[in-house]
Amino acid sequence: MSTVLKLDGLTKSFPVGKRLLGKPRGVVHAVQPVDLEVQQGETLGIVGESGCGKSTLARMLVGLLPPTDGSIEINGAPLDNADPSEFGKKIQYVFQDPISSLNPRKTIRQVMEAPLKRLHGMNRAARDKRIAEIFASVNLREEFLDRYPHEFSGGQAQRIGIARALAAEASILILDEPVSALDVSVQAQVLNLLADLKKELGLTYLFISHDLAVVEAVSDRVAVLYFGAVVEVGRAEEIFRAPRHPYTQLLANSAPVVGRALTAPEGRETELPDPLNPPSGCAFRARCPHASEICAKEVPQLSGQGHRAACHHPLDQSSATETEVSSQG
Amino acid sequence: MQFLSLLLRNRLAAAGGVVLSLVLLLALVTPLLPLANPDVTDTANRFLMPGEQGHWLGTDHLGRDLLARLLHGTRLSLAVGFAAAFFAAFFGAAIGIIAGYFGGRTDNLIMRGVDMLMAFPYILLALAIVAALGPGLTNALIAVAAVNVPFFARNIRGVTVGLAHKEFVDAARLAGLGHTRIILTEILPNVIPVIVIAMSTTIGWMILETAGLSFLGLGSQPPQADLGSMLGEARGALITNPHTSVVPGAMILVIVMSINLLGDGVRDALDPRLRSGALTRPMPATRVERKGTIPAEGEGGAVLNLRQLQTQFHVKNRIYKAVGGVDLKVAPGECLGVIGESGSGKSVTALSVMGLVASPPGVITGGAVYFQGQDLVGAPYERLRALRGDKVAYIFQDPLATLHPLYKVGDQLVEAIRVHHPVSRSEARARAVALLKQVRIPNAESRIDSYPHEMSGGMRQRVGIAMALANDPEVIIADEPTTALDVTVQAQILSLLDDLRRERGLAIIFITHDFGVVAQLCDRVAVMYAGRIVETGPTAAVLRAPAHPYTSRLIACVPELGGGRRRLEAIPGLPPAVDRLEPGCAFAPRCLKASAACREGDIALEGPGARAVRCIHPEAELEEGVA
Amino acid sequence: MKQGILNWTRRGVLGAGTALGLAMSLGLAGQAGAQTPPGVLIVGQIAEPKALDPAAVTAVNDFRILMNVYDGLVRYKSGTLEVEPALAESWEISEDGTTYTFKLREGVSFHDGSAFDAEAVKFNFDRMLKEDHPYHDTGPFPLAFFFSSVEEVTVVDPLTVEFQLNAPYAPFLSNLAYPTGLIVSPSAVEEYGADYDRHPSGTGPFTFAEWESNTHVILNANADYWDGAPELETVVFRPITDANTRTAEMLAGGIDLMVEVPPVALSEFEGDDFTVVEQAGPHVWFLILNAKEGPFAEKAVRQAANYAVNKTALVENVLEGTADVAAGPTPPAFAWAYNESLEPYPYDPEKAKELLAEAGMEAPEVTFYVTEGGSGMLDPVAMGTAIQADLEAVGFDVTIETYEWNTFLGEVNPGLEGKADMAEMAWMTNDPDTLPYLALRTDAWPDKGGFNSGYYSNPEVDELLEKARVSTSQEERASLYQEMQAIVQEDAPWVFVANWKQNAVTSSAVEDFALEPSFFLLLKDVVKN
Amino acid sequence: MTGYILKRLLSAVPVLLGITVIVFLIMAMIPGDPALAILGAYATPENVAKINRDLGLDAPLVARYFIWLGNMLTGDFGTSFSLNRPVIDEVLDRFSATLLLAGTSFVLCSVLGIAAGVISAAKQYGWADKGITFAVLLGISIPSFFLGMMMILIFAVELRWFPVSGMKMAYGGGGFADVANHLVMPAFALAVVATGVVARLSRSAMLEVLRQDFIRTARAKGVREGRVVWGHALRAAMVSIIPVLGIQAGFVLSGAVYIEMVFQWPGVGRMLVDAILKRDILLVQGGVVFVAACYVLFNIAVDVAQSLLDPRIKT
Repeated sequence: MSTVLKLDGLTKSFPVGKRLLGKPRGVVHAVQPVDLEVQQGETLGIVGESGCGKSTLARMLVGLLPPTDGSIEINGAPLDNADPSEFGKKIQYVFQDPISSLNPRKTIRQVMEAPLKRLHGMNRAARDKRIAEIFASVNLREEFLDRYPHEFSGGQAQRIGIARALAAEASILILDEPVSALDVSVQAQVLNLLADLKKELGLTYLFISHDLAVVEAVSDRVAVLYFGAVVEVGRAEEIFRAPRHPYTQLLANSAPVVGRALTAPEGRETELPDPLNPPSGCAFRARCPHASEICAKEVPQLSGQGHRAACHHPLDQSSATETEVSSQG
Repeated sequence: MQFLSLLLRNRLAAAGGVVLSLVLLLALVTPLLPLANPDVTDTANRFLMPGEQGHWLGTDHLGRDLLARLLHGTRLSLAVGFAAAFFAAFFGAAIGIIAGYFGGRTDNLIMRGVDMLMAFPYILLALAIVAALGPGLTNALIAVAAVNVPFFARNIRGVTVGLAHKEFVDAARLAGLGHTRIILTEILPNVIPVIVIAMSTTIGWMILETAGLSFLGLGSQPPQADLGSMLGEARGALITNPHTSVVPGAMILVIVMSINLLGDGVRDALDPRLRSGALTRPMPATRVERKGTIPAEGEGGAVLNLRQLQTQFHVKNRIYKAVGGVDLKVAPGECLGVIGESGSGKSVTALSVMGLVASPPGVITGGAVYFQGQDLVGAPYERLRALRGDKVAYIFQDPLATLHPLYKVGDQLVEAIRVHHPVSRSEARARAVALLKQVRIPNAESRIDSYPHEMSGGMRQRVGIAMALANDPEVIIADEPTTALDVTVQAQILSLLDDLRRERGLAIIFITHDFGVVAQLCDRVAVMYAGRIVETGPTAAVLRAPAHPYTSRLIACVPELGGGRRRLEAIPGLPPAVDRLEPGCAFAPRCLKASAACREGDIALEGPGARAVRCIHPEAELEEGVA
Repeated sequence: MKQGILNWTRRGVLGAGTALGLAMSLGLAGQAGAQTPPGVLIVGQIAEPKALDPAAVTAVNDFRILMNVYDGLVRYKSGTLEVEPALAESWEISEDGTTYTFKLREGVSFHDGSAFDAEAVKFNFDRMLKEDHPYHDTGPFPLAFFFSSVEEVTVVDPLTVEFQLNAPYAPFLSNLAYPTGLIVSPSAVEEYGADYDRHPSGTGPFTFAEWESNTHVILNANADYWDGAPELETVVFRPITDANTRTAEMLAGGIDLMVEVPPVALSEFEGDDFTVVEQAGPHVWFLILNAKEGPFAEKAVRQAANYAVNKTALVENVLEGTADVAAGPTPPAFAWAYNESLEPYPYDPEKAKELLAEAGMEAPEVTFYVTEGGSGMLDPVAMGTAIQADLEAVGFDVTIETYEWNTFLGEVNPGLEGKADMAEMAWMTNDPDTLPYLALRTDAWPDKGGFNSGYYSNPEVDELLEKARVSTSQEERASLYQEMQAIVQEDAPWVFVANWKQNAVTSSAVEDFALEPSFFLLLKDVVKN
Repeated sequence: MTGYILKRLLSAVPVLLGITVIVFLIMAMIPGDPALAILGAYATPENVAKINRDLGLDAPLVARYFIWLGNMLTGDFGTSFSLNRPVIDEVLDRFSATLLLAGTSFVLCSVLGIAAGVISAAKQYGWADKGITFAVLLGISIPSFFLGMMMILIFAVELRWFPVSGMKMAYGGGGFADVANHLVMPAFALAVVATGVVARLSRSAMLEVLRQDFIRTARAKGVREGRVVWGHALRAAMVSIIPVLGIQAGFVLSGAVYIEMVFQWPGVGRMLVDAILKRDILLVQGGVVFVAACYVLFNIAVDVAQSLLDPRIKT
């Protein structure tokens, strides 16, 4: 197993209140320095609530947003998005909203042909053959090729989106909430398809979602994002069963689960910190039942082996999710 | 083709199109028609009335045949109007697309320039341009086109900015397309309809503007005349010989009006929202067209009792049976969960109760809704209104969209109270603060003056709940109230609702697609599929031993936390379209147990006690569940 | 019959507008059309005056007001273009024609109370002519060159003033009668400086009361006028630039008197409610022909053009009889200098074709400058279009280029060479000398600062004009001018088209109104009931 | 809010400077010599040169621009040669007349247009909607100058309900009733097109808003339909109507040129047309800059109104 994707101190900040001249009024750190490694053939799940920076991270990975700082390495080579036709062959993206990621004025064939033509310079016959192969692999009928996007259901459109990503023959796919717009019965279809493809083609996935159960079900490892920073990374089966970061625990306790009684897992300040005016130290401390003085002073760093958490007071490995956190902390 | 048929279906647009084609045809064949020479003067026979001496429309101040001049003038006016619109659209679109696509400094620079040009009342700019270039039709054309460029540029830029951030543009970039190619193949095809709409709705205006410049004597030069200069020349004889003014004036009116009619038609046909009939205004209450007998309420005890409720959407020739005969009831203090995938009809059922299904296209076509024993379907609007928000309150899904963005949340609460109770503003406000406190909004006194956008999603939904509680309702219908929220927030909202209903003895109908939520909150659950309830019963019993294959397979699809990495169950196929429902069980095509009998007749929802299932081959024998 | 149909269409329009009318009648159905009180005359002017300082203005429109506020040393005798005493009771001209001595009227004072005397006269001319005069900067005085021959104005005694000319200059007296020679109050100029043009003070029959920009100029009667108090109490001049609106106002009773009635509207004023007044004036409407190059370099072609244009049809139909056919370069209004024996070129398209054939011209191409309007231009676009049609009928190939008046002047005055073959033009002058001297002499070619834009040149004509200018005898001048007219008509440097008969309409409440050949509007004796 | 207004005012400065440059350049491009216009038929080369010297037109272009701009900043817009009057006096006189006309029309078109649009949307596909839609279509299709001409013919000359032209009676007029009486026809003729545009836009904005979820919320609260339409929906629709009103103000100002011609209203539009034709450069420049500046200010006011209406706009 080799590292195919390596993020080193990847950071993104947006200036706020731009002026015509001079400096902007403020800066929002959408993504704090993030270090992650993804191994060949692995699925890394990234989970977090809205506004935690997961989409920003994803867009940086595929070169749609330039990072403010840090580096991205693919197969050991730094990512260079100067030439879109080279770049597209390395890494591809599957969008959250399957319909709006397809140009409403183009037939599916035109959509599918673009990467084949631009990235691989195939001639017409080769393209037709390749499209047929890809469509077969994602269980789509070839008669769909001459239709327009609005004629498809969400699940079908998402398969088309996956097919397009496959056409580029990149080995890394960034899946940005690929099933959150789909109904559960269809969601399972798509997730299973993704799993099959990965096995067949030896792909590496970065799977981004807000749905803990889905992430857990598809991922080898999971990274939990909070306020633009990775607060915990660990094996999928461990991370929610035995979270080390209080935030991960909060997430796990919040997910509605059949058979668990309804409780408000949290009664304190529930809102995310103000991104324009971030708190000192740990961003979670205002919501954290274990917060202490040091939490306000120092930003905790990821620590530990394998299962790592960025917390000054990590939870005991043995404490299970069933341990309810007192709401008044 | 679809575009043409849509266009033709619009009768007014078609009429406009016919008139315009006639005018265009006339203009095209004008040189071939046996008309008098439009420029030959005959000063002795000036100002002849229509019909005199073979001049169908009479003659002008130099004795020239008005009909000939009118047709030749029409040719000119049309040519100039179309040309001006084309050039304005072309350059405006080019500028707009470049500014909108590249954004940043390019955009800033271009748009400042456009702002500058738009800061002039356009006529001044046009006049100045004509003055600088000299009078003449070509120069008038240039001026009219030039002053309209900024309008197009701004319009197209706005559209392009929206498109440039669309995901399919990102996708194209990832597919290896460069900027030029993206603009040409991704942006342009999507902008062209907008350009066409803008053009079709401005050509008439352009013709008016050119006519205006000609009217001022800055356009066409004699003896040639467009309609504007004809009107300008005729103005001198307005009082003595009004027909010379009326003829070109009426022609301008006819042309511009037919162009506008057609333009509206083009816009309607091209605008996807209009195409889907989405721009129709929902009426205050859903239309009711009940056929057949009205089912009786049956046994009492329920505060709200839906009997055989049917709601359909009538879109053009299609009938979507969104709700196909639903029976539901909820007793005081009870929480009923209604679960289903999108398109299953769960929200429509909820909205039908108080006649809130958008209509058109929604129609309640059958069944009854008994509230405290009285049927609300077809009740007078005023009765419905009096109950809405008072006895029966709603909580909706996306609190950002469902709160009025321009009113402070306090005002919205106060309104909800005062609509039903004649209390003073200050009293209502005090009550609003109390409500906000009840839903555990911190600093309620200051939060009351916030606007919805100043609050987080969770806070907004609390306001939504407070609003539903404002008049101490008997029933709350919550339509996916937590779907748009993050899990941590969802958990809080659910626990709040649970507390409230226990404190107040509220009846709640809770619509959701999430089994976890139903399991935690609801006493009973009803599972919907394709507009009908396929299974119902006490929540615990149904979840433990689902009877309908759909229920059981759906539960299996949902990944549960803590299971680690695994393969998920999936249901093959797609939910059926409710406008083409086959007889029999709607789930049959996806069901592993389906037999021929499943596809035959109607299958009843039956079962012992509180449990019932609509299936010939249930997964398990039903046992009477405990509510 | 025609009248019947006409009324019918008007009804038709009326009917079509009824729906609109119902909507409108919700508004203020007002008391419009209320008659103005007796003694108050409302005049529909063609434009807002530029200034009420006679030395500063050039437009007939402004003269119409000024002539009622000011007097000059001399004035035109009513109904003629011959001078008679006004503020000067009498004058003498020296033998050599260079010294004019005026005896001034006694006991006249300006409206501001200051006295009119020889000092005031000197002040007026020095202000215009001397760059070092303290009030020279209250100008500019565009027509000061009317008096460019004046070398010095000397006050002999309070009631005697002497003008010393640098050369004999026959038109001097008639220039004095022109509005540029009207006398303003020196004390008012001293008081208001550059603002004098909005605070006029003269000696005339009416005193200035109020000028509200773009709305009206109001004059009140000067009860102490030396020539008898006027009949009217008040005159209101309303600028209504658009002829059509002016007509509508006249019909609707909003004004009592309108000038420059558009020819097409004249038929509206038949009947008892209105009186149409006409007066031929020193105006000539012609086409400048480019005699230097192109088809019109040939005299025969120029004559062909004169034969080809149906002038009778133009004046009777296009201009609805508001003009007479012109015979030559001098209008008949200068009765003493007019050559009665000249007959206009007849309308003879056959002759025109013959002449063209003789000259070997087949379908000569002609570029024709037409203006959109301008002082004295008499519906130039319609005229130009009709002329174009006439010329094309005999074989010319005419292209019209239309210009706004000032642009037009900018194109035409520097000469037509290289640009055009023909241009519309009209002149109104106060002396038979002016037009031919400025526009027909060889020394008046554009490059020499004149207005001979068609490059006509005939040494005989040059000589006749120079001679007439320095002669002090009207008889001698008359015969020189008459000879000149005959030669010019034969040479046909222009197409002579029309002499304008100025018109005005008054409501039936107005009496004793007459137009002057000078085109001035004199309201002293007008009565309004 | 004050800060926001200040910021907007500041951002208008470069726009205004740009406007002065555009106007100046266009006027410099216009052929024809103002001296000719002053001198008319008596324009000899010497006279022309002298007048040009007097008017300062012999200086180089850039110098002339800065002299003009500098003077203007001190409030000196120069003197109109064709009117012999300080430009600023004339412009202020004329502009106040235009303001009365255009302002009345603007109020008319806003009130009538929005009301028609709201009614039309609320009664979608009903008779009121059809009637309004047709009237609106007619309104936006008729050339305002033609409408004005017909109105004069019918209501002034034939019926004598209203005066033909001008802003007040030439003698003894000027009172409120008199001016109002003169204002009816031109204000109406001018408002027609804009009313149509506003009504169309209000209708579609209302239809858009009436489908929004928050309207359903209001109905679910039991709010009366009248208040739903004229309160909740209209208020939200105003967010998209107000910018159009801003644009319409420009259209009304432009349309005023024709209406002022037809009705001889002593307004700034007619003045500018005359001034352009007469090559009265200073008058054109001053007038255009003044009008444009007022229009820019008006648009800032529109933006401020918008931000007051819509709290989501960051101020």
